[in-house]
Amino acid sequence: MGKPQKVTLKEAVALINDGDFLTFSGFTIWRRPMAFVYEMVRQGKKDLHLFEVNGGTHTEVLAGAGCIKMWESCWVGHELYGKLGEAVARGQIEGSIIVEDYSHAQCVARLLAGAYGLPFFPTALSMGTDILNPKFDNLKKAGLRDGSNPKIPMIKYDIIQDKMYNKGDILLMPAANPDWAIIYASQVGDEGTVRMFAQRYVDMEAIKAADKVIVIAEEIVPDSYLRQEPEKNMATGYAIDYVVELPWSAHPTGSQFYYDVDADFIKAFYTASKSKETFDQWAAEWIFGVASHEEYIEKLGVNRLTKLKANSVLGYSTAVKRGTR
Amino acid sequence: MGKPQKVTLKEAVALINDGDFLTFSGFTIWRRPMAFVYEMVRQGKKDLHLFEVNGGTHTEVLAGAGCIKMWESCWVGHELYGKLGEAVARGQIEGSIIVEDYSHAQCVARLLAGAYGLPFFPTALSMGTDILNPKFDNLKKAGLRDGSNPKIPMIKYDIIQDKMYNKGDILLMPAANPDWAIIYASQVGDEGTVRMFAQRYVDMEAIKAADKVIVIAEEIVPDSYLRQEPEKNMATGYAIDYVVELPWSAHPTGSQFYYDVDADFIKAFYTASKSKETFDQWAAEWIFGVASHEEYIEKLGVNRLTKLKANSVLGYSTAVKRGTR
Amino acid sequence: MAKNYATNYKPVDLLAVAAAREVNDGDVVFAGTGLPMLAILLAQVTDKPNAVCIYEAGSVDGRALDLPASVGDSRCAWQASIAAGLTEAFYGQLHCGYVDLGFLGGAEIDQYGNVNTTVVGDYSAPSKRFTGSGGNPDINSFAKRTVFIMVQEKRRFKEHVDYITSPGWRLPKWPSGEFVHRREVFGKFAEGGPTAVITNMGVFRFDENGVIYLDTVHPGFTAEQVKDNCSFDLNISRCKGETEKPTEEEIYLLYNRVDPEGIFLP
Amino acid sequence: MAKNYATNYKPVDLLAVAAAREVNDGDVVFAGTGLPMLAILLAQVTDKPNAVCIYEAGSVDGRALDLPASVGDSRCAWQASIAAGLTEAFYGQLHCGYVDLGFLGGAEIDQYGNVNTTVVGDYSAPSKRFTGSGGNPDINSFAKRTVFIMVQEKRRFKEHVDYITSPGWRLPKWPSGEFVHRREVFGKFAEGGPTAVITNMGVFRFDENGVIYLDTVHPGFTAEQVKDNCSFDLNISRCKGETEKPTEEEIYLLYNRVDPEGIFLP
Repeated sequence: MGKPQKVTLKEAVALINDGDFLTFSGFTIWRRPMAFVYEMVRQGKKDLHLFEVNGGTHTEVLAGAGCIKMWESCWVGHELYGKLGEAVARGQIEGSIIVEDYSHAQCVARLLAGAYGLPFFPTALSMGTDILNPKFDNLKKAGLRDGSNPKIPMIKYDIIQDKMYNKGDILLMPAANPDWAIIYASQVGDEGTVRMFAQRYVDMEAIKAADKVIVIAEEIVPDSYLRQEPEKNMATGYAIDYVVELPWSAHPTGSQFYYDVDADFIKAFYTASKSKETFDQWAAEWIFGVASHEEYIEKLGVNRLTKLKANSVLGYSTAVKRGTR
Repeated sequence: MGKPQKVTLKEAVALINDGDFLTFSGFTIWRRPMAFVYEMVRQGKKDLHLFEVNGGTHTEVLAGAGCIKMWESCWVGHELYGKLGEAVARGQIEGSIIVEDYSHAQCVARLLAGAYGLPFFPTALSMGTDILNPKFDNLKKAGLRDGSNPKIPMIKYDIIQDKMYNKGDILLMPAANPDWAIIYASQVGDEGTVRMFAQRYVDMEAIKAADKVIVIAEEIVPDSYLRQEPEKNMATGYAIDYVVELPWSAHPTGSQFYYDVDADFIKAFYTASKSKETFDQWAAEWIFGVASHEEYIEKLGVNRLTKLKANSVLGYSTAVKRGTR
Repeated sequence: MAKNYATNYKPVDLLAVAAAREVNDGDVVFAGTGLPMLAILLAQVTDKPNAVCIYEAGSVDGRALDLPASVGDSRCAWQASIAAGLTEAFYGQLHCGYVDLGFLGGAEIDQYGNVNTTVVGDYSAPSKRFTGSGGNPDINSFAKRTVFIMVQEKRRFKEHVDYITSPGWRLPKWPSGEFVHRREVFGKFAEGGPTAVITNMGVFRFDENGVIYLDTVHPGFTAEQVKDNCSFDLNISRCKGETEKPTEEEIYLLYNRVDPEGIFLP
Repeated sequence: MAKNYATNYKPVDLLAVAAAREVNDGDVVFAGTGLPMLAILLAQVTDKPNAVCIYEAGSVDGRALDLPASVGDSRCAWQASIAAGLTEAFYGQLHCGYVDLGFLGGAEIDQYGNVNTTVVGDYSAPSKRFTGSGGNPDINSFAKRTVFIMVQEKRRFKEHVDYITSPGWRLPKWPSGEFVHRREVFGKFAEGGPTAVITNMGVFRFDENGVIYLDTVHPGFTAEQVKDNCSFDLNISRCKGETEKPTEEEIYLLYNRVDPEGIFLP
């Protein structure tokens, strides 16, 4: 299957077609491939179909820029720095985004099924909720469960009885197998071995579930170094198709042991995201106002980034003021 | 749920009742809780029901000593040091052991279902084989699938059609939730955090799937040390019920970074295992001929054990002669 | 020894302290960001040193030096027993049955403990979209006990929530949608459910029929005032008095050990 | 450049070399203990440097300094890209669809490539029990190609194997047990199947109907001799000549780089 190909950010983003089905690495406001997301907006991608175990700041950038047509997930927001996903909410209310709600663990079940090559994964979590209300199946209402799109399951979920131990009803959640996983990774080896620091989230599952994988790495390091502790790695080179080396590419989300979340940046974005007009102003400055990721980080400036830099022992910044005291 | 209780080997083994349903850590001839198995034979446990993702030398010790009534698994042998599981084979042929065959990955599916609290796990592996032949369902033939034993699923497997993506038939494998997981661990923290070296096998799944867990640790170390790299750990203290600290307790199987497989010992055991008479002679010497694990390792002697000791960088012995050259 | 109760504290302090008191020593607690995190951390530094915390991003029993701002924060992994991912948190821990207590929030709740964190209005044409379910219904499905921490408002304590995000005691059983007792939905898979709701006005529990009632009322409020802040007819007949106040020590620990930076506390 | 063929080699050497030639550069190979391991390692040190090996105990792309004696051996994890467990190997790699080639052994085989590693005789009252399936049928289910390495004996190449442990090209579809083509059993889940069988006498492949035929015969044997060592009527009409001999370099690497300790080689 071979080793990943090194490409530039612009080349990598150019591989994505309008209408493609995508998923991303990270968790809420952590380890999101932000540089890639900005470049997708710059390149004007549209009609994207996202499956996300959870959403975050990157989702809101894409939603605000009008790139998303379908969003299957369970949550979007900016944690402490912006409680709601305003742009997704606007899209759902206006009808420009088809939202399909699952629970968080049901989303994990879907991605895990995809990662393991299974058509579904069983779960007894979040039964008895309106997530399962047949009237609320938005993809079905849009006529998209007829089997014509091989990436959309013909049923939102199934319920079967446990015949093994007679424990009762249990759900089967359909696999999610996106066309692309767009992964921000802490370290990628020169042969493609992938390592993330701190919690693993569902990055490994996203890599396996997708047909093609693009990794944006904070650093490319010798594979032989990563292979000294193979139990810490989460994917091997043949699981990755393209690699871009791009420092600070998760900003403003955090990357453990590299830099902390840029809370002020996200708060400002959240405020801007509350209307189309203010979003567009923000995008004019931070996405279209810079031609490249290099210009973006130059605009942020050395002092801002230095303050975010993680303490090398703790893995997070001790310089940022986080609370009110 | 609390932290594990420290007990002696004899106390730990005394917790097991005749007829209990057990699984073990390790893989073929690696990281097997041999000291525990020997002590079970000494204490005369019988009618044991085993679920094993794969069997090994420990299985053969229990089978030879007449401790096993039911064995659900996919493989038993001693790798290069004894090709067949002679005692299990004898038990199956004579009818003293009910053997229920699955494939290796089907066994993983069963344990993983158990670990995740699921009644079954889907798999498309090993369809179309005689493993699924209804005539060969030995537990059913023995009348044991009537639901009266809550640890025996009412069906050996199920086949359902994929309604999500129309990929065809797929198997559902019933969960395995043994009464006990008997785990040999490389290191256990003083609060019960468990770490294994090199490959993880299915030890984590065994710990989660079982109702109660006994860990025999090569070493007890400070939890704070193991917590410096939590991504390397596989279980937390509340998942473990009892801990025994017992060096060399996996002998003659190998424990990566502590000691290598004692090939000569296993070869001699394998030869002995070929008949009831020679097995009994071997057991008279190596199980009943020693009163304790301490006597057993004393009998092995310092030089034998020193030769098996792992090189601290490589993780295996460079002193043992392994091949013919 | 008589407890030294605080004379000066904020409503949020009482919420955190009342929630911390729901923890039993040795509990495995699955907590979300914010007040739930303060509650479990306060419990650990007071009299439940053996309580253990799981966060859904994948860390188990972390011992953060600095308060995490989110469950995905690397601070959660400091001195953790395990740092894995969501599959481990939701399936290896929660679905596996290890979790004793879930600490959750919610935007709306009904008298059966059904919680909404998804939309206001008709789901097909909502007037407002919240963040979505997150792990709220998952944790509430399998934790042996669940405690919700919420703001008390008439529009939030509703006869019927607009969308059942998180399962209470009486629920639709799909595909029919017939309302049944929770046990008919979860069969032998899970036995838990909402056990308490803590607001800025009182502590609520659920009776034998899974109906909410007022258990204690916070100092400074009356049971009737709480009832007035519910859209449904709240049972206040079982109210056993005033919620125990925070102690000076609890307030001290909350502001000096748990959240000295003022991340969730004012 | 003309190849420098070895003039002196043992039957087992040819088996390992012939098997190594089944590997394509870049293949992800799932291999068992013994000859399969020698074959993939020899392929890597000759002309398939980008072939990658998975072992079922959980290591991916290990670069053992010393030949592992088993797939559970810690030697497998040396400089591996991933060292996880069986769930990763079987579900995260194999069922996920990454595996190009499976290298397996077997005790008995039939003309459709069904392999038995379980029992001799009637399963309900066997005369001999082998080790059991292990991962053999799993790897053979999902690998895009499977190569079996076996001993050639009349009693091992059978019309019908006593027990179908590992799935060939015509198989029982359960629950009915009707014999059908492999694709009717595996649907859209997997498209592979046995592609070659390598014995001490020849190399076999499978025709359009999934029936085995002799592809090449090893030096020193005739096609008729191979046929005589099968219980079924072996198709030798497609035999295209002699199996390519090992080169001096291959033999050198096999004995000096792959298995210098003589673990699997004599």
